[in-house]
Amino acid sequence: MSQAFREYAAPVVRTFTSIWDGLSITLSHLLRRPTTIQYPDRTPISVRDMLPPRYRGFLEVDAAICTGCQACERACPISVIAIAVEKDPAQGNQRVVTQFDIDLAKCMFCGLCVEPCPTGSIQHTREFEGSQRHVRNLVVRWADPLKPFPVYKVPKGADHHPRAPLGSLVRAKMEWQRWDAPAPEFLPPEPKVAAPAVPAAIPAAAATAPPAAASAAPSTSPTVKEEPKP
Amino acid sequence: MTPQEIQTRLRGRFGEAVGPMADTRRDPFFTVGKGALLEVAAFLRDEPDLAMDALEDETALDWPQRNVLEVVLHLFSFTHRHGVTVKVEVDRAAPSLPTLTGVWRAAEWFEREVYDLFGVSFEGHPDLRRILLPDDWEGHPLRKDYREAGGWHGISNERENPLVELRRLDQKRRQENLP
Amino acid sequence: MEKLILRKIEAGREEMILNFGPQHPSTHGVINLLVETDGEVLRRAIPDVGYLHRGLEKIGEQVGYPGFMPFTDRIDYVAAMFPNEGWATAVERLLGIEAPPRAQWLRAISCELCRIASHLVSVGTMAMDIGAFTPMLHGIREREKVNDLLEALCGARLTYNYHRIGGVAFDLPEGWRDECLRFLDHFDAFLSEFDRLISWNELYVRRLAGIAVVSREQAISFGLSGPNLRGSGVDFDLRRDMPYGSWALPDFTKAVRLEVPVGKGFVGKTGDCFDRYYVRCLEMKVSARLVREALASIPEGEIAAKVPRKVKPEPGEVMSRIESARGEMAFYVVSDGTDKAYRVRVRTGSFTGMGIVEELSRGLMLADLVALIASLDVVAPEIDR
Amino acid sequence: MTGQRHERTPGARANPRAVLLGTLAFGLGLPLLLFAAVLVLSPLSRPVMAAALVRWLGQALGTGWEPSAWSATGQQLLYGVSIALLAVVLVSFGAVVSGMTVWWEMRVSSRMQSRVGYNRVGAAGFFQWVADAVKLLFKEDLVPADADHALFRAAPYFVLVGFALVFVALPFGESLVAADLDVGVFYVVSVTALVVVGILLAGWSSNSKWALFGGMRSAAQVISYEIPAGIAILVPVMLAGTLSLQGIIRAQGPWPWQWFALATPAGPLAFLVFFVAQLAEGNRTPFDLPEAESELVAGYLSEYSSFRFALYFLVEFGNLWVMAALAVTLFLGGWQVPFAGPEAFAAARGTAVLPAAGWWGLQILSMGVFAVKTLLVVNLIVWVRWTLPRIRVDQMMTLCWKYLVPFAFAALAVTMVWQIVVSRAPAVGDATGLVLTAAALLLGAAFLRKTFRNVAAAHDRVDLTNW
Repeated sequence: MSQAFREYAAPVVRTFTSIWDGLSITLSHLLRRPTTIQYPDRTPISVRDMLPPRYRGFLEVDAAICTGCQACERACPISVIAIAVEKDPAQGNQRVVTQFDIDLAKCMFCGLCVEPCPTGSIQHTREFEGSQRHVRNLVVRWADPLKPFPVYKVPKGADHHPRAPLGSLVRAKMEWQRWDAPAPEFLPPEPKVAAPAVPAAIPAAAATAPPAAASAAPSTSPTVKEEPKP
Repeated sequence: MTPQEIQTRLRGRFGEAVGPMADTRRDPFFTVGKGALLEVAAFLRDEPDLAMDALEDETALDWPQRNVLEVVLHLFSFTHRHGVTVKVEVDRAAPSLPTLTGVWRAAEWFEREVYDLFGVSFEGHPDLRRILLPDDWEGHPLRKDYREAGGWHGISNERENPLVELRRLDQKRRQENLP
Repeated sequence: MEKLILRKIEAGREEMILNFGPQHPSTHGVINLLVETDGEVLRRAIPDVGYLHRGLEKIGEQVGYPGFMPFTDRIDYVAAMFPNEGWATAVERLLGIEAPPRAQWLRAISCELCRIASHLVSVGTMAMDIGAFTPMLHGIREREKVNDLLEALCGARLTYNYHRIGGVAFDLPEGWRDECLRFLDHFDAFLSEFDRLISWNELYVRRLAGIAVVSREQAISFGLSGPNLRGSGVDFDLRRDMPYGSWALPDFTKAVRLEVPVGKGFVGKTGDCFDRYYVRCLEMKVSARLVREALASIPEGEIAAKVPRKVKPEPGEVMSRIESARGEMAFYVVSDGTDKAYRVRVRTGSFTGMGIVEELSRGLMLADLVALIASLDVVAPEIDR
Repeated sequence: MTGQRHERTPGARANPRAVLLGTLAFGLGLPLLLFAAVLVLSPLSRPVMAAALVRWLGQALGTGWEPSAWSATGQQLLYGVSIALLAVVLVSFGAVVSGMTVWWEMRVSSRMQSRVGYNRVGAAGFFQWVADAVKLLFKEDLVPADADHALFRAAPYFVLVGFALVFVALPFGESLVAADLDVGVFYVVSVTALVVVGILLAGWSSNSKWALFGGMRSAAQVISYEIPAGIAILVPVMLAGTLSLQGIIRAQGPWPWQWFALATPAGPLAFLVFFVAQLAEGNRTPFDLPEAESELVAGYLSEYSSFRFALYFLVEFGNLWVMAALAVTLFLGGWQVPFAGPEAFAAARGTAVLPAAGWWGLQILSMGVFAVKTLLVVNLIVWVRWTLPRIRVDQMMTLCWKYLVPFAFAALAVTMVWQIVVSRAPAVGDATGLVLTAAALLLGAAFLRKTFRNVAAAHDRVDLTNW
């Protein structure tokens, strides 16, 4: 009997004591200061300055110290960076960078491109606000194709490379561009090239691949950039 | 027991159905004949000094050159804290294998995944259907010869690459700019 | 889906079929459960996963060894440090190199912090799924503090990409150790407050005790791992029983004391939802102490080993297991001697965790199913990869 | 783009002082206006008073109106107009209280969760509820294609009517009640049951499985919990010897030891049972099973949108006031003002048909007492919601039938015995009240102490800034 009563009564007691505890904790939080930071307009300092220095925000390239080595382009696992280096006959075959584009829409802010840079030209900044109406406008262009910049020649024995204040360049670019700027008009697509033929030795693939695959051009596929393995 | 000892033990019991230890400088493994797989699995699980009570992982490897699919089993014993890697080779054209669901329940989902991504069909599996991909997906993506179909039900998986497009645009503009 | 329902259910019965997901508040990501119910009582729940399948294993065959590191973040983005560590240790074993001690320490510290962050989400969402919203936000609040620390360490709050093949990307920043210790002091107080707020709340306990009991044998057979396995009373932790990385260093294991909390039927039966839940609560406490001890004993030195510019392991294969927040995370990597992996396979705790749901769901009530999924701490990206 | 966005926001922001003043004017003004309307209209809607008012107005304006000389139709019309006015005021009061409760609940809950909560629309985000209501009004009114259209559309009105009708008998002050029904308690219990009809209809007619689950759960829950609630209500009814809500309040006194919750040994138990049952009937956590978000997505509300959804929302939060007001009426002394017994009211009223100014002052006092008590109970309900998890369907039933119903019966039996004891020895009654009150105060003090210790244990301090 007493056992049965205990089984009946014990939960009631536990319910009261535990609810008592819980209520007192929630009340104590009512009396404490909330931890929320009210982004973006009610912070004591701008959110950008509250971020730690290692924050991986928008990539920034200081063209003045870019050696055009393309190490960052190779390091990027998803081909977000496109660099084109040419020899400019007008400048005595000086190597110039005609294209240095970073597609921030696709960038995953992993930081792998920063690590191999020999001069610290490409860096993550603490900039992170850059909404654009058109996704094409999220490509940040660090080289002007009409006025390509010459590559930086590392002075012998230099271990320090003067760099513009981190973030100033990308911020200038972001502020210069209106958020609803018109998107660049791309050229009409080139006539589609036939997809590389499926190796004939493997009949299973031909059976599984639908006919649409044959005509699709793989050249602009976003993640896969290399040729299929034999 | 080390994998080598386990292999020796199995060899003593099943003879030629159990292959030799692979010559590798990394993690060792050995192969088991497809016909003996179920018996070997039950033996591995039930023998007290082996007691492989857990199927840690089951996956597959595609070797188009050898024209085989290897189904890889990673076994582990919580009793003895030892493990072993067992591989079974199946024909690439019509891959099939008896299911291990009856031995380790974890095999149910692992085998569904192998079926989904490699196309190995497991005989006797209670619920063999695609697990990660849609039911009407065509092909088995982790096979080396898999080609993307370019979309699914009219949903394209391609998008313009602005970097490429910008480069084309640049080239045109520079040509126009040239005298 | 129609086909599936028809195949699974015999004709002439009057059960109701519910699509529990893929957009449902308590499926923890995009998971669908086909639920067959008789009123409130479940006949069974059939998980239908794959909505978040991104083909990461296929990507792993195509991006090269170092380039796959940021993708591993996406395998389990609630605890991204673990796939980082798993991939790094796997490739290191494939290459036959070892990270220097300081890097190992940093890995352990970052991973244990990440384990705290991940478990905070787990226990918080558990409370939320049971209907208490406040503890969840308290958990998220503390997680944000951990994220602040990790952000200061590696620059990102969610997809850390901190570990590298052969070491880690950054050393501790200035003043970080003090920040971290301050957090840990506060965190111990938080844990006891959290326990009193929700863990031992009678209504909460009654919702979890004795629900969806996984026996020891069942847990092993279904391949459960990590806290789910330990919740069923199996005293097994890869960090202790199959040491990897820092846990294989005698200096490290001497400096820190790893306790492995095991479920023992805290309120109901061993292996019920509460055991799985409370094991996580206890693990947070252990992890906090581990971080403290590791910080106190961290050696000076390099943070990265010498790794060839082009990572090209010899042909061979490794199976590298680590103890992730969601159980055993194993990277099975096969190399064919090129700079790209021949096969990358990620075995995750959530995948096997989800595999047991159908078995356990029989006879539960609808509300228990929510508790079961939350107690298994499955995360959709980790199931689907 | 970054810079421009930042420039736009401050430009659009109004002067904070003006916002604060505007919010205060609206936030205090609107409820005060409604309270004033209730204060004026509820006594004056009686036929005699209405006639006296018209007569007084006639004298003041020199038109010489004399309602008693009017035809029967004219008199009925006068009564009808005054009642209709009062009804409009009461429903508006319900809506406004509901909206403000939403705001308050969100603010309180967010602080409990270390968040800031509403803070953008008006000072402290006060106008958020207005904004939400307006937004909901502009949403598309969706009816699922396969729903039962007529029932789907009708369901919200059942809910709304069940909610609004309670205000007929709900007192606000000494003489401030639309109709002091002799069967007040019975009436309130009956009309609140209409709400569950609406919820069940909503669940069924939506033709959604989630909604059906919610509807069924709600029906099971509300009907079950009517029983312990009903038995617990019998305790004050028996002590007061009347079913009239005003009568029950008059039977209590202004001081805590005179309240039914603390005046008898079974009082706390009956109050507790009643409170828990009310939570269940109002679908509040831990009994929010019908709309359990993590289980049923939104329960019976799943398919509703726009104004229909707003109606449910209004009733859900307006119900807080009803629940709290009932608890205050039955157990916590209602509007009883200290040092102002019935004789004080009678004396202040004077002998004229229209009461004197002092009487109106006393009415305002009684209304203030009632409103403050009710708001405190509302806060308690809110506080409980943001602390507790939800219970399961079977536990909900277990709790009702195995615990609350026996407890309620026990309270009832103890009260019966108690009444006999007190009739023999009245001193025991007073002593019990004092002892229980002292115990309640001690518990409260212990609770506060624990709360401050909790703050200290988390290495934090009391800080009420950042609103």
